[in-house]
Amino acid sequence: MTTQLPPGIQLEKVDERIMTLNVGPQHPGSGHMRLIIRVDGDRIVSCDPDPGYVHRGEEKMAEYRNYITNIPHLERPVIHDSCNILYPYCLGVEELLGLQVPERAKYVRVIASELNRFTYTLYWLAIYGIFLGHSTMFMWPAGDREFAIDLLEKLTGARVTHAYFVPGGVRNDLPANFEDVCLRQVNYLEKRLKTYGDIFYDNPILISRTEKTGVLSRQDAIRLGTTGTVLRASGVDYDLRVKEPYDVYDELDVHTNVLKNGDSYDRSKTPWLDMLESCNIIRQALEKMPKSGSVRVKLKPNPKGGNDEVYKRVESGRGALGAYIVSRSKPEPYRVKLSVGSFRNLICMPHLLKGEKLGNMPAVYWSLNYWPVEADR
Amino acid sequence: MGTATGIIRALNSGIKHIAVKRFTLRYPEQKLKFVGDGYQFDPTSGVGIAGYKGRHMLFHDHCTGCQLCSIACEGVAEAIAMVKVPETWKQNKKSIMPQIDYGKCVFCGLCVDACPFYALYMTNDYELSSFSKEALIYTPSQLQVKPQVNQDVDIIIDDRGATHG
Amino acid sequence: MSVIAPKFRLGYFLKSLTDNIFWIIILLTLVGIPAIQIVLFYVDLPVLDGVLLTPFLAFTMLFHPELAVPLVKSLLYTDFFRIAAFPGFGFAALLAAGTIFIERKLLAKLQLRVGPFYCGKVEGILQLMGDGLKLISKEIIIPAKADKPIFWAAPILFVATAAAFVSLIPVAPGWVVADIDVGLLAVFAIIGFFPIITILSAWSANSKFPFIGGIRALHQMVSFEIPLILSLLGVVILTGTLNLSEIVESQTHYWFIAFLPIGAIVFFISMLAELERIPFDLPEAESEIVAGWLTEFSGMMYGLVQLGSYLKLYAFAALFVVLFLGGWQGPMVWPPFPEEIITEGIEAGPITIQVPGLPVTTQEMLNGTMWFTLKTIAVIFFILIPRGVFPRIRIDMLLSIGWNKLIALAFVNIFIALGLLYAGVLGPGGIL
Amino acid sequence: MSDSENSEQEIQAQPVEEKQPDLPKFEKDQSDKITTKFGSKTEIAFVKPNRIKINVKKEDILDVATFIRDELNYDHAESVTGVDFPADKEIEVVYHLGSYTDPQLDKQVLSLATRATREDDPNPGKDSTRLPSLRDIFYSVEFHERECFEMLGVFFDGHPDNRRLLLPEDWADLPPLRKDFAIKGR
Repeated sequence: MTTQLPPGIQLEKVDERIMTLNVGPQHPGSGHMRLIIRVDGDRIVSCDPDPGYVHRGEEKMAEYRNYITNIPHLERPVIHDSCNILYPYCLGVEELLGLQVPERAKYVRVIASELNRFTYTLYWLAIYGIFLGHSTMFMWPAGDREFAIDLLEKLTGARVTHAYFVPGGVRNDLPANFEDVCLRQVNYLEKRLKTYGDIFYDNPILISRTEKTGVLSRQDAIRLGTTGTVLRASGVDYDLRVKEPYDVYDELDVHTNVLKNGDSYDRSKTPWLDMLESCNIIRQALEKMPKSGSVRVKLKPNPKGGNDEVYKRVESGRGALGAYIVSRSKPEPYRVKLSVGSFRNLICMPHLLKGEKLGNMPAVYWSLNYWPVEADR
Repeated sequence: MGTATGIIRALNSGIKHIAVKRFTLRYPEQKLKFVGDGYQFDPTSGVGIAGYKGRHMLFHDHCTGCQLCSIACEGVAEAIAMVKVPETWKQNKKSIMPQIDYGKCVFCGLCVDACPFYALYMTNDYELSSFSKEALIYTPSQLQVKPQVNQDVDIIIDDRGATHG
Repeated sequence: MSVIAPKFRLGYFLKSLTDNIFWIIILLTLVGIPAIQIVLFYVDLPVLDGVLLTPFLAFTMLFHPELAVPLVKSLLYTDFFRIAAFPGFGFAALLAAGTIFIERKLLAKLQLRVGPFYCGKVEGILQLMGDGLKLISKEIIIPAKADKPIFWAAPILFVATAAAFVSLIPVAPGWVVADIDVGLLAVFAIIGFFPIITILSAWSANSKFPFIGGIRALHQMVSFEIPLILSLLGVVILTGTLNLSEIVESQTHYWFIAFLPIGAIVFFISMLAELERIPFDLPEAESEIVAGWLTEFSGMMYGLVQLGSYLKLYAFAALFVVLFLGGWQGPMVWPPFPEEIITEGIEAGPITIQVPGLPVTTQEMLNGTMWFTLKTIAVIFFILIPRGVFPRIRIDMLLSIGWNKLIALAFVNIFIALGLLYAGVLGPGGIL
Repeated sequence: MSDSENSEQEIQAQPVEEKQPDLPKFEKDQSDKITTKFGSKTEIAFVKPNRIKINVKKEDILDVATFIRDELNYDHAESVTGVDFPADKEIEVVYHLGSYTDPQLDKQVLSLATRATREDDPNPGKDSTRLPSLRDIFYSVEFHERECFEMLGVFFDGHPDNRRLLLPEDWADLPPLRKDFAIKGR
């Protein structure tokens, strides 16, 4: 009598050489997701990522909320990069409702999203450091992140869940002397970032641990549709802020950092170079920002989008983050799909970890700039 | 000899950082200063005023009991319930005012944006912990009290490093 | 009401004062004095001006200023004092405790954070006491199917071997617990014990993570013992003896680190591996196997293992100082003992106290101890820094460094030593 | 994104045959290449600055996709979205295709949409809502299609392992993103 297995669970043929390891959700070496790794001795034979432990059905819930109350809800997948995940949604809704965002609001958005790039990337770098056992590389980024968080707290009123971007602009204008405080702290943050080179990126032990591990060739990077720092580390020069400039990025000159050999070392370096680039962008935006003008367009009480759909993309901390919004002339969007960078980079995991040593698993896994909560949505 | 120079440079950078100032904010003694005294919203111009999104503050003399804040919160956290209030105000016929349950509130400030009568603002007070979930529910009379907070520490950056002073 | 101490009541203050005095007296009389009596019964007392001291006479002399010094001096040179206090366990435990605290504060400062801060009102001074009391009060949990006798014995064995290692180190001229001719060989023998004890404790805990940690510790320690021993051959070739005190004496004009830098580097790296310090701390890699072979230890067992590992750290640093940095050798900077105290005695107010038998210890001994401690603290500083600066090494890199890179360097070092010897620069017939 | 085109371009309510005269030129000839190649099989939903949407029947989506990848060198798929239309009893699956290699196509996103019939009591995998999988053409859609399968019940033929991805193993309820799967309390 064969017992009827619940759907989705199969019996596994036990092979004495291959051992199955659950680098599970609670494992100190993996985020909130499980990697079912089959190991032959020290070599990984196959890796099957099993995300979904923090799936909250964001897209289903988005269909029950109107365009404004979706804001604090849709930032939940990655709350410490909340401006960047709300950016495509706001751009899409603005195109649906035909709103003209004032010029100053666009500059404020650029500053807020670049500051958010700091908070996300420094948090990611801190975890990358502790995965490799480098406790200072956990403490320094976690400490330096406080500069960006302090600025965002002054700007948006909340440390992490800002809910600051709204269809039609931003929620409030810059506080009193925000410009020079921002300039001073961003300059100091840049000085701090430069010190990471000696202790982390030129550290021979780190280089030996991450170089030539998990090599993603240029063709594979394109074929697998990866995005963001993972793509730029494999030699593809593609940064949405330059290729498809949204808002005012065409008026700022953004330089994309591209590295060639696509191993975990380069994938750990590109976010760092991007952060150094963000410092310049913030400085330019602070200069070019029009000094006066409103930062938000007044919305009708219950705006209804037309019978239409829109797909907008933004360069977030983890790559191209797209929002596909279908509206059927009702206050609630008919369907919201967030195409997030982490989910697109997830495909690399089985591809890169096959044949890798078990000791390299944390270095390769976290170098893919993968945020489990965002991938599960 | 990349490794040797790399090791020496790393050691040198480590030792140099022993002289840099310590950056930790010693929370209970030092509290970070915020801009203004809380997030506010100006319904006429439709734009908020920058400020920290902490505990709400309700002005009983402006509130008309129109429930717009609790309708706004329905989509987000359902944290605002309208509650009978003993006082009688001429502009608040049903004399009902918002009661905020901080066990649910996510401090997004959409209720402040929704209030057309300058009645609901946010303050700098974020120390709302309590011993029971019921104590997290703030009645309108509790929300009326302006919290006095001594937050006076800011980030100081000088040549020997940044610290909270 | 006064501003400084708003709730001050004079009555309560006096009450607490008398309370404290009462308790001090009780403790002193009921516990302190009997303890000293018992010690005096066991210690073989000296013969002072013709008469063999009885414990009771010795006790009275202890508290009599003029007669105490000769007795103290005789106690100083007994073996019990050497083992328990100065060059042995007491001195090492003091330095080890200091290292634990300094490491936490240093690592914090290097990472721009504060480290222990609230314990002991001023910058966390009493943090160590706090940890100690906490560990003592915590319950010791024995895993269900653990091999109980070995599991109990492991931490005690660990501290014992660390203490044995400490006892071989010469701190000052003549001041060493066990001055044996084959000192260096005894050190290697004791170092050989550490992997066995690690495996014993890991195996007896009967759970997965400690077992993996134990195996990794075994790999690491065994593969790094060979370069450790080979790197010291250079020193032995040049000095010709294995006795640590003689090695230190032979370094009066020069230090071996000047002539055998490669040996020193190889020894330092393999020392980091033996101590499981950060670049090589695979046995307790937090992000892979929770806390390695320490996972199942709780309460005072964990405390003992921590004390043992920091004793080992002090002992290795001291060994490095003895072999490469010339132990207690150093310019005479300690001020000589003032003559007039010996002749006229000390004027304490109206009366002058004649104190025969001063000075208790010689000036060379104090100077030697000072130099030895300074050098050891410097070496400990350089052992602590890598923890804040380097990530962890992968297991296969670890073994490849251990087996081929370090052993090759150790051989190079031996050839250099032989070259120096036959060129007549150093060694028995050497010009230096 | 030039503002001039944006202002006077209005949304086409229904895919009317004659095109608006002032459609963005580059996207216009992109979509023309497809319609000339496939004629009636493909149908242009809309052409907006940097965005083209092509509706294709499920039978010939495979060769349209290979054509788009090889001739128009769109080289990767950004995302796969399932949208449930209970009104016309169909589930639309939209593939957003982008290009890294062709500098001209940097800004472009081509949405390739197909429709699968929708059943009222879905039995994921064994009922008629099936679509050919584009996994062999665009490798990146492997996990996206698995998510679309478990969220909407669209079975992708030819997909290497059509297992569940995000939802728990013992999820026996309706595929959650369908409109008739209502959230309790709403």
